[in-house]
Formats: sequence, structure tokens, C-alpha cells
Amino acid sequence: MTRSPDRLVRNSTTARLNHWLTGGCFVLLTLSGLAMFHPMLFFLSELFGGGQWMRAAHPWIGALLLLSYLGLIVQCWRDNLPSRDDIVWLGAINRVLANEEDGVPEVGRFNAGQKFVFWAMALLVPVLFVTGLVTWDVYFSPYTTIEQQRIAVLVHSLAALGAILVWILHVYAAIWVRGSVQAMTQGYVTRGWAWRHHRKWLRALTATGSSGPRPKA
Amino acid sequence: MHMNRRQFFRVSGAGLAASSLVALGFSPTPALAETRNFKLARATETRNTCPYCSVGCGIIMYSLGDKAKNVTADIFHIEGDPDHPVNRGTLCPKGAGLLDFVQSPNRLKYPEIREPGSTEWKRVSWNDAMTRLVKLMKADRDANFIANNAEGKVVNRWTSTGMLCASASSNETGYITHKAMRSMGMLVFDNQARV
Amino acid sequence: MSSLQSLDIAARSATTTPSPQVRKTPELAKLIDVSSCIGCKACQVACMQWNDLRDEVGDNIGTYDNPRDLTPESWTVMRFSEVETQTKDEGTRLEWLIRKDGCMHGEDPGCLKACPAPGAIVQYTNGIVDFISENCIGCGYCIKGCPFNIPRISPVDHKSYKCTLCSDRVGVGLEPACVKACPTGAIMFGSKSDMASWAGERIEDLKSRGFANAGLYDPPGVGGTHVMYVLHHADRPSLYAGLPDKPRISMFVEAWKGMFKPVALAGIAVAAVAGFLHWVVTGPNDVQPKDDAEAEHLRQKADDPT
Amino acid sequence: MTNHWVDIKNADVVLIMGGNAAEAHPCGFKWVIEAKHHNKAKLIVVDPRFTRSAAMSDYYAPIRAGSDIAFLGGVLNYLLSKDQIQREYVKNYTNAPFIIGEGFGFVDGLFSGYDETKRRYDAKSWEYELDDHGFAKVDPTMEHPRCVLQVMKRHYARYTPEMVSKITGTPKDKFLKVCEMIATTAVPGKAMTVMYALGWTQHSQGSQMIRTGAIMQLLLGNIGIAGGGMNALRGHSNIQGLTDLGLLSNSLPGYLSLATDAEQDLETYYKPRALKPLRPNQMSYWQNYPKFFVSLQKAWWGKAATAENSWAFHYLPKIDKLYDVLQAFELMNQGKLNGYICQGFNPVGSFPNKKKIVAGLSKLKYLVIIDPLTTETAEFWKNYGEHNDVKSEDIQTTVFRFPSTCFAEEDGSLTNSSRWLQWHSKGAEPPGEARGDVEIIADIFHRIKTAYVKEGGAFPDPIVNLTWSYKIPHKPSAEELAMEFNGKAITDVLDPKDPAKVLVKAGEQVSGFGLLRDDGSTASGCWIFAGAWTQAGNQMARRDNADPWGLGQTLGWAWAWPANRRILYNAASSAPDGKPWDATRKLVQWSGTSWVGADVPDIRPDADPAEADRVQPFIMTSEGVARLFAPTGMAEGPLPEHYEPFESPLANNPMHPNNPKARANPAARVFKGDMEAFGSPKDFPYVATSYRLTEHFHYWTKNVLTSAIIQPQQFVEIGEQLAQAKGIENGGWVKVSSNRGFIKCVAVVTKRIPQLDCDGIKVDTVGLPNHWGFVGIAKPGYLVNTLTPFVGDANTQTPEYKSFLVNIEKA
Repeated sequence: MTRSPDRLVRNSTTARLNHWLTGGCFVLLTLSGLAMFHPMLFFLSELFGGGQWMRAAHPWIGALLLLSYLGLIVQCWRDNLPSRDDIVWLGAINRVLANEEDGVPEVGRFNAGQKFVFWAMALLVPVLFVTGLVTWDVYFSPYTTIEQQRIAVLVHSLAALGAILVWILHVYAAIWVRGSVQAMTQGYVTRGWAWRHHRKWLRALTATGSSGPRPKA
Repeated sequence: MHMNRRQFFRVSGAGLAASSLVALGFSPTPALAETRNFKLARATETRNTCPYCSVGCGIIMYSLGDKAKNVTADIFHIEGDPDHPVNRGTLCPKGAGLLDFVQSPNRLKYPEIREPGSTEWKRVSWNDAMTRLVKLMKADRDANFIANNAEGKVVNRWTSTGMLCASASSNETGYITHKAMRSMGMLVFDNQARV
Repeated sequence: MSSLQSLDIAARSATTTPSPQVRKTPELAKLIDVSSCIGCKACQVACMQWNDLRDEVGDNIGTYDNPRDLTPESWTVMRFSEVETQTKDEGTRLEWLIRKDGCMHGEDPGCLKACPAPGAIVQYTNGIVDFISENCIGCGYCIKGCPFNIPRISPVDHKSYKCTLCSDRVGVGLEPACVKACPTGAIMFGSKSDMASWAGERIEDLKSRGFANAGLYDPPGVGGTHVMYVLHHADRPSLYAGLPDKPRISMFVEAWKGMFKPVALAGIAVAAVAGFLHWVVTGPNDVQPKDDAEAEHLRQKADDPT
Repeated sequence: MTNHWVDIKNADVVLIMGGNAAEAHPCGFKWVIEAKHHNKAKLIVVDPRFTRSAAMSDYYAPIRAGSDIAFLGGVLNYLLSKDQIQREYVKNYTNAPFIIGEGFGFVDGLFSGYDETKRRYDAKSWEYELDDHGFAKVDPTMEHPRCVLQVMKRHYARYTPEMVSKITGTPKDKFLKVCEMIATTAVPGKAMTVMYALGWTQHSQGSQMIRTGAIMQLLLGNIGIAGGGMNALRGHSNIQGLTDLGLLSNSLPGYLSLATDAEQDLETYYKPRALKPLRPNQMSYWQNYPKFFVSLQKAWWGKAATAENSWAFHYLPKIDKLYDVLQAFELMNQGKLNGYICQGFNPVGSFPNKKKIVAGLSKLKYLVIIDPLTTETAEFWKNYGEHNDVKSEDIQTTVFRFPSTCFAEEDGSLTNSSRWLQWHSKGAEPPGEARGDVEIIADIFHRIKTAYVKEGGAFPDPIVNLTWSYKIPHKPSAEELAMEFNGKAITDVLDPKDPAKVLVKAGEQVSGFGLLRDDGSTASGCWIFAGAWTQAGNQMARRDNADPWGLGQTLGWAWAWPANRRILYNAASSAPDGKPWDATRKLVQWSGTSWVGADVPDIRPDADPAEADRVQPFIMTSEGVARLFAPTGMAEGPLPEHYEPFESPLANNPMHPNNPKARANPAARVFKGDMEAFGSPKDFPYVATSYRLTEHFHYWTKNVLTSAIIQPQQFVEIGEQLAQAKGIENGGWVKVSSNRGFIKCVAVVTKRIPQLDCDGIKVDTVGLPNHWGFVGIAKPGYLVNTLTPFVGDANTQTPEYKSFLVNIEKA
């Protein structure tokens, strides 16, 4: 499709590819992780060619996720730095949830919810990675005690639960806020979308004549 | 937390809500738990005696096949003989590993000769080896046999060739070895009783 | 009644429905009388022979322990401890405590509890805990679940291995291979109650020989075991190459494989449902024409700063 | 073994000394455990090392390697001085009341009759004082100053607990505790068994160590009873059988012996062998020697052995000296041996001073190896680096290597330590072209015979006339051979009491040695095996394990020599009145008309104990009783005396500090050059002792994967004090050297090897397990016999592997 010049670049191509790599890894990790977590979900292992393949693939996907997420951090950390506005925005979270715009402060490129997802994952992914390494039996079991591994699996599953909950939040928010999916698939949003959800960001772009994702220097 | 299986089941039931996908046709694999097949079921049993120490434990050797014409009996398992009054089925670490002696990669398979000054073995036929050896033995006996000692007494001995006899060989082997060697007048003749 | 197995199953890893339960079979046990064990390793060889296992030829590192540890090919090893104990009559007494290590076949098997692969670990009604290797995915959770540090994952086929208590022999009415081989009768096999009463005789004998603390090791922390020890110093199991004094499944594993499992799933479900309800109640957050207009207005202002 | 494996369960006390049954004979050791569990038995272990047997013991006492006679001499002193002996038994069943001639003496460590230049004794002065009928004089009160009991009391009074502790390094309290436990069995209701093995035999005074143990057992009344005995735990599966069959330089089957050069006719040959009784009415069973000898000659030479040619007496070689293995390798080194055959034997691994063994083999013209496995001996000519550093090019020996079958691939019988002949059956074909030992020997012999028949040669008669009527001459069957050594009647054997009665028909198998004759009417290849394959069939294959008496006798299992008797001297289990000493363990007793019971009685079945001169239970001796004092038969004296090992950390024998002649065994044979190869404590300060581990069997199982896995690599064991003094770490590498060579391996530092205090001298022991070498699938190692001295026991020439000197340092 042709892109209207009226539209703004919400996410660069690199960021989008990076995001979907991360997302893909995350989904696979969730499916395989849940399969190993609860017997009722073990059938999910069939998606990976059986339990052995799943067990072998999970940590490699995890390693890829870590690298991929590092890329996202490099690209997005600046825009996710917390600001005073975030507190105000959070204070108005009821209105946000009710789709009401009035009384909700203007938001930059990312709102506090998005920042929460970003930083939550930035914390959980390395925790999952490190605890995952400890329990990656094939290569790393000799370097830790079994007791440390026991703690690691517990922490790993707690962290995974956290990540899954954050991910549900993230996915639902994308579905709920129309236009967000397109922002991550095609990369563009309308100016109206930006006005509605990231007004400060729109103002900054507009002020510098940038078409996104970042204002011109 | 200490749960028995039933409690475990009930608690796990709480997770049912999340597993409605089961209904979509992803049912768990059927509950199969077969122990390994009993590997001796129709093997041929042969009674024998452990060849290591002098306890003389009874053993049972299990071999492949039923002694039919077209099968080579290969021993694949050895266990203690429970009827034996001394070992009553038990075996020591050596006896329990007898199979690895029978099947040792270092078993000799062919007659060989190492020539004087050589650094290697050369495979030969039994007949060639025996012919050569017997010539050497007879020549040595004929040359060095002592019929009478210095005092003229009849001594009829052959002391230039000797033999060490196996202490793990059977009585029958020991008997024929003694009979054959002594008939030649051999005196340098001993076994492993001492070491 | 018949079922798809050669021995009746009491519990099965990662399975939420029960196995057939009506038949009652006797509970069996292996009793290792450490005070009669000469450490000859016949049990190790018998195990290798019966189970067709051959470990690597290792090294001597200053002990008689060979192979040095349990491995995927060594399901039982002897552990030698030179210990000096105090006696009333003789003062210091040297003892060479030799313990056969291997799976304890606990009543509450930590490996089974931790295992995520359905049917990779089963507990038969006779007490044997067996690995059904075909179903094993090689994750190593059993290692974390085991309070005795027994299972080992093979780097070759990525499957977990340990003593089966010769389930294939017991299944046809024979004793395990190590039991049969043991030259001194230090390993005995029978119904658990018979083993307990033989242990009682042994303990009485040991007490008469000055071992006041002789006793049976059948740790209640794991619901008892189907491999039990007679120890001269039952007050100090750790003397025997670190046999756990009070073994039980780690609280981390209990937490991970216990309540956390359903709670986590419930949590995920709640989150998903909450999202759905929000959708139903509030609906999507769409861009309004007003927003487009405002944005357009802003752009025009920027294009035309006047 | 006088008794048998299962009988150990009847013991009240078990003494393991000079052996390590738990490791060397685990399946036999179960009966020790059984005695502990079900008979409340106490186990005593005396050993330089805290072995796996010691780990099972109720009481362990350490001892310096090679000082066992001092320890046991101290026990004898304890028993005699405290009168803790079974007096009735000693008085009736031993030679304690016998009076020794006046010429007997013992001065400063040497008995009367010593010839220093020959290192040999003339035993004449050790004999009994005889009466006019040629019978030995006795004093039933045992008070006569020259009666054996009094001589012994004086002899062993010197072995005080202090002296024992000084020599052995055993703390005095531990020694006394052991004495006390042993002495509990001096009563008729208690039995002690003694289990020993190479830990006693492999010393320069090994035979006398065993005799000291036997004397102790006799004083306690522990011989001939259930749960008692002197139990030699033989090493190999059939070393008992091969000894029974006389495969020794000076022997013939059934403990007959070759004539010496001086014995040129049957009469002089029989005289010292077929001994007349030394007391009235005694059986002196060796009187039957001619029957056994003639039957052997008939078995071997059949029709060629006739009364006219003294039953082919001169077909047998005459012996001028012992040609034991040490002699054989000495002769090889002197270039006097051209050919050598090793049948399932690995002398490079097994014999002392490997350097000398390899040098000897290198001088041979031809060497024949018959073995199922690779051995060091077969490859002695091959360079294996530091493990066997030889130049192949310089070794001119032709080596034949013949692959033989192993146990699993043959039929036949093995004789275990309990003297049971057990038949086994073939279960598989041998690998490749391997052949059975019988076939290999028969083929060699048959070809030689054919050559002598065709070409003639030196004295062919015994070769061409040897009976060889096997169905396949180059491949006799095990059955044919077993039937031959059992024996058969050549002509009808008649009852001497009633010549009309035929006991065995011509051609039939004899049922026992009682039927053998010296008139050429019977043939038997090994008289003690007569009964193994009777007219009723193969008795060795019997499998009835019923134990109706509950003593573990199982008379229906296999067949034991002699005459299926399971416990030797079992008539001594009953008191002189024919009633059992202990009603709870009855072996045999007098029923009023005959001897009956749980075993085959070891006495003439109708020997009424009520007779004036009753037949005594030790029927093989000419005295009819057991010998506490041995007037004949022992090279170094009639009573055991402590001598130091040839290599000892002590400068003198503490018993005779001022007589260097009595330092080490004065009657032991030492070859020229070997004396010089002994080391001194100055250079080699530590006592070394070599031994076996339970995981391996000699030099054999390094070819066996399971054994290699459970004990993979060579090591030496040292105590913590020595390790500390030498800075040796557990698991670190060490070099152990003796005056004859060195080995390098891993050190196991252990509490189990105690440092001993021998009269102020700290003695450290270095333990040297055998088992590793330069061939095999275990980790390669050095042969321990690189280090061992080339000297043997004065009677048996068994090498002194258990006590010699080494040095040890970090490698």
C-alpha cells in the first residue's frame, strides 16, 4: 500500500523487526515454558516436535530473546526514561482505562504503561536468562550446586509468570488501543492517533518537522 | 508442603481452567509404562564354575539361541547359581564381570609367532606352528636328555625345557599335561601354587 | 482388569489423572546393611552387567571410589569413608564405612514430583520409582527434585538415568541384580515389612557389639524409602559419605511444583479474562475524528508559523 | 582347607591373619558374616593394613609385615602359660606327650643339626626317643622335661607380650586382647577357624607361620571339628586341583613324589614314603603308598608297566634338586634352559624381580605361550617405554603364542579350596581358532610321540609306551581323562578277606582308593581322586544341595577328595570315648559298632574307641596324632621360630640380637647374586607389602572391562604420617624403588596403614597392590614385581612378596 505523507513513522523498520523477533521468541518461550511448567499444557511440546526438541530449543530461544531485547533497549531506552508526567498519567489511569481523554496528561513517545512493560521486561528478561543458564543442564549444570539450581528454577518460573502477565498486558493494550498493531506491523500511525495517544510526541515531531519516530535534532 | 498423589490431583485440578485446549484435541499421550523386557526369558542356560578364585562359585551362563543347528551360541549374560551351596547365587566383582572376560577385546584368536629379533607378531596356522615347535622340543630333548648322572645312576631326566602349568585350567588339563610332560622326563615343571 | 503396563502404577509424572488403583500389590524394599558391606563393588558390576552399562575407565584420585560418582552409566557406586569414632572400651576406633549409593526409591519421590514430562517417571505400587526413558525430555528437573542427588543426564542422548531397582527382574518375580550378587548378604530384598524386621535383628546384633546408636535409615521426611540402610551410627548418617541426615524434597521444589503451579495458571487466566472483560465493558480505544482534526490543526500551525 | 567354606558359619571366633578373605574371597567370606549374624561369632583381623576384612572385624590388631611367628608364638606362650588349652584333646590327639631324643637342642636361634655352609639342617637330632619295638616313647602326664609339651613351653616362654610387641609393633594391649579372644575357644564347646592365604605363604618363613597357627589350633582343640580348622584360602580356581595332581617339579599325582637320584629301586623309594606306625595300632595311611604308586604307573604306562620292570619305575625322571620357578629362572639366567612353556601363566607379572625374569626369557631359544588373553610374558620382548624398556632386536627368543579356550568354552572339573571337584559344562564356541588346553597339549604330545616312533631319539620308551587310547588321539575328551584319573580295575579286584568275592570287575571304574592294589590289577591316575567318576557315573556333577544336619555339609553336592570327606581329621570332633566334644555340632561319632555322622568318617569305620590302643584320628601321620613338634618335614626346625624377612627395617632379629646367622631364615635358599640384590634399611627404609584388591584378579582382569572400570589405575597406599614426612599428597604421583627397580604411580594416603613402633623404631608400611601392567584395557602401569626380592620360603620356595624394603618419594 502506498503510505500517506500525512502519516507518522511510529517505529523504524529496524525496531519493528527487532520487536517481532523479540515477540516471536517470547511466544515460543511462553509456549514451551508453560509446557514444561504444567502437565496440562505439556501437549504444547508437540508444537516443537516433541519434548526433547522443546527442551533443547527453549534455552537457545531464550538466548536469542535476550540479544533481541538488548537491541530494543538500545533503540528505545531514551524514550522510556521515566518522567514526572508518568506519575500524573498513572494518577489518571482510571480515565485511561475508560477511554476518556479528559484530564489525562499529554504523553510523549511512550506512556507510563508502555514504559512499565519496557522496564519490566528489561528486568525480567535478564533474570530469566541468568536463572535459565543455571538450569540449562546440558552445558551449565557443573558450575552450580543443585540447591542453587533449585532456587533458580523457582525464580525462573516466578519471573516467567511475571513476564507473561506483563506480556498479556502488552498484547491486550495493543488490541485495545486501535492502531497500535499497525504501528508495529507497518510502522505508521495517523497524526490523529498520535494526537490522541502521544500528543507530546506529536508536538515534538511537528515542531521539528519530523515524520518520526524521533524529532529532528 | 506434603501432598500425596490424590491431593496432588485435586490441587492440579485447579489448573483446569487454563487447559481447555485439551478439548481441542490435544490430549496427553496415553499412559504407557512398560518395564524393560526380561532379557533371559528363553536363553539357553549352562552351568559352570567361576574360574577365578578357589571358592569355586557356581555360575549360570546364558547364551543366545536354543542350541539349534543354525545358531551360534554366544554367551551374553552370566549370573550366580542360586543352588550352589557356597555362593548361593552371589558373585564377587570379578565373578559378576565374567562376561567381560569371555568377551574381552584382548582374547587371543589365532596362533602367532614372534621371530627372533622381531618387533611384531605374525599369524600362522596351527599346523605350521605345531610342526615347528615339536621339532624344537624333540631336538632339545634328544640333545640334552640325561639318562645317567655323574655317578652312573639312572636318572632319565630332561632339564633344558620347562613348563609352567595353569592353575585355572581344569583337572583334566592338569592331568594330561602332567602325564605328557613327565613321560618326556621333564623336571622343570611348576604351577601357580606359590604366587 | 488389565492396563497398559507391566507393573501396577501408583503415580506418574506430570499426569493429572490417576492410574488404575484397585489392585493392591505388596510393598517391596531393598535393605543395605552397611555393617556387612565389604565394599567389593560386586553390586556395581552386577548392575553394569544386568543393565548393559559400561562406564569409562577412569583414574585413581586417591580413593577406592570408582567410578568416582554416579553417572548415566553407573547407577550405583560405593562410597568409602575413613572415620575415627570414640568407643568406651577401646578409645579411638578406626572404621571404614562403605556405603552403596544409588536411588533410594522414596515413597514421596522428588524426581517424579519435579518431572514435567508425562509418564517419564513412574512409581509402581510395589514402591519402585522408574524412569521411562522414552518419555524423558532431558530437562534435569528430576535432579533438582531428588533429595539424594541421584539422577544423572546423559550428554549423549539427553535422557536421565538412575537405578530402576531392576524393575524388569522384579516384574517377573526376581530380585534386583545387585541383591543377587552381594557376596555377604549386605543387600537384602523382600517385602518392606520383612526388611524392617531383618533390620531389627541386625540392629540388635550391632548394639550387642557396642554400636549403641545402630539403627534403620528409612527417612520419614520423604515418606520412607524402598531402599533402606542399616547404619552402625544411625544418629549421624552424614558420616557415611554425606548421606543426608534429614532428607526431604527441597522447599524451593515444593513451592515450584506445589501451589505455585495452579496459582500461576490461574493468574494468567485471570489476566486474560480481565482483558477480555475490559474489552467487553469499555471496548476499543479508537481515534476520533476530533483527534484527526486537532492533529491536522497542529500540523497546519507548524507549517504556517504565522 | 581342612574344613570348607560353608562350615565357617559354625565358628565362634574367626581369626583372619595372613590373608584378607573379604577382598580375596568375598563369596567365601559370606560364611564369616553368616557366623557373625547367626552364631554370634567374633571376627579378629591381624594385618599390617586395615583391610576390607578388618572393616568387618570386631577387633583389629596391626602387625609388622613378616612378624607373624612372633605374634603367634606369643599367643602360644599365652595359652601354655595360662593353661588355656583343651587339655584332653592335646593329650590324646597331638604329640604333646611324645618324648624327644636327648640330642635335640636350640641355641641362640639355631636348632641342632645346622650346616651353615649348605644352609641346611640334618633333622636326625629332632627325632622321638623310641622304645624297643620301634615305637615312640610317650608320657601321658606330659610332665617329662623332654616331652613335646614341656619343650614347647620352654621354647615359647621367650615370646613374652613385651617381646611380641617389640618385634611386631602391635601395641601390647591389643595383642593381649587378641590372645584373650582366641583363648575363649580352648573349651570343647567353642570353635575358632583360622583363615589365611598368601599373607602367610609369601614369606621366607611362610610354612612355619602356618605351622604356628596350626599348633595354636591344636592346643585349642580346634582341628577336625565343625567351625574349626586351618583354612588355607587357595588363590586360583584350580590351584588346589593342580597341586593335588602334582604339577610341581618333585611331585606326582596325589601327593606321591618323584624318586631322588639315590633311590634307584622301589624298595629304597618306598621306605621313607610308606611309613610304619610310630605308635601301636595306628593306621599310618601312607603305608598304602605302593598301591597308589603302582596304580599310577599302570594308568600311565599300562601293559609296559610290569612287576619285572618295577612298574616302569625308571620311566619317571629322578630328581636331584627342586626345579621350582625360582630355580627355573635362575637356570634361564645361567643359560641352562632352552625352552619354556607358559600355560595360562604370566611369569613376567607374577615372579619376583622382573628384570631377572625378562633377562631369563631373553636367553631362551623358544618360549611357548598358551593363554586365552594377552599377557606381559607373551610380549616381554616388546618395548613399552618405561613400563618395559627392552630392545626387541637383541632378544633372540622365538615366541609361540597359542590361543586357548576359557572356562566357558570347555567341559571339565575344578577343585576348589574345600577340595570339592566340581564339573562344569561348555556354553559357547571359542573365538577365532582358539583351542582347548587339552587339545593343545595332546596335539603337541601326539606329534612328539609320532616323531619318536618314526625317528627314535633319546630314551623313547616312556613316550612311545605312554597309554594314549583316547578316541581322538589329538583331542581327548574331558570325560575320558576324568575316568582315567579316577581309575579302574584292569583285572577283577578280589576281597582280601574272601577271595571268592569280586569287589570290582575288570574294566569297571573303582569307587574309591580303598580298592587300589599294588599288584598291577588296578590303574588310577590320581589316587585321591578315586571316587570322582565311579561306575555310577560322574560324581563331580552331582547337584543335591540338601543339608540334613544343618551344618552345611551338603554331601550330595559335587564330590570332595578324599572319599567325599568334607572335614579332614573329623574323628577328632569326638572325644577319646567316641562321643562328640560338643553335642550341638556333631560331625562323626562312634555308634557302638561303627563311625557315623554328618561327614564321611576320617578313620577306619570299625575302629572301636574302647580298644586299648585306640586308632587315633590323624591317620596320615605315622604317630596317629597331630604334630605340635615336627620331627621331620620342615627345613628350618621342628618348632617355628621368628626370623626377620630377608629385607627388614630391623638390623637384627630381636629374639637373637647377637647372632647374625639367625637374623633371617637360616635354611632359606638364596642364589648367588640375589643376596647382593637385597637392599638395606639405610637406602630403603620402608616396609613394602604387595597384595590383591577385591576388584581385580591378579594380572588377569586388567583385560576385563568391568574390573577396569571399578579399579582403573595403579596406586600405592601409605599412611598419613609417612605422607606428611615425605610431602606426598593424596592422589599425587610417587616413585617407589627397591634395590631391584622402581615403579611410578598415584598415592592413596590413608588412615588404614598405621605407623608401628617396633622397639622405638618407627616402621612405616608401603602397600603395593598388584594387578596393573603394560598390557590390558585398564590404565597401563608398572609391574609391582619389578620391586620384589628373589628369595622364597625354605620349604616351598614361595617368594617373599609380603615383606621387603623400598623407598618412596614424590614423582
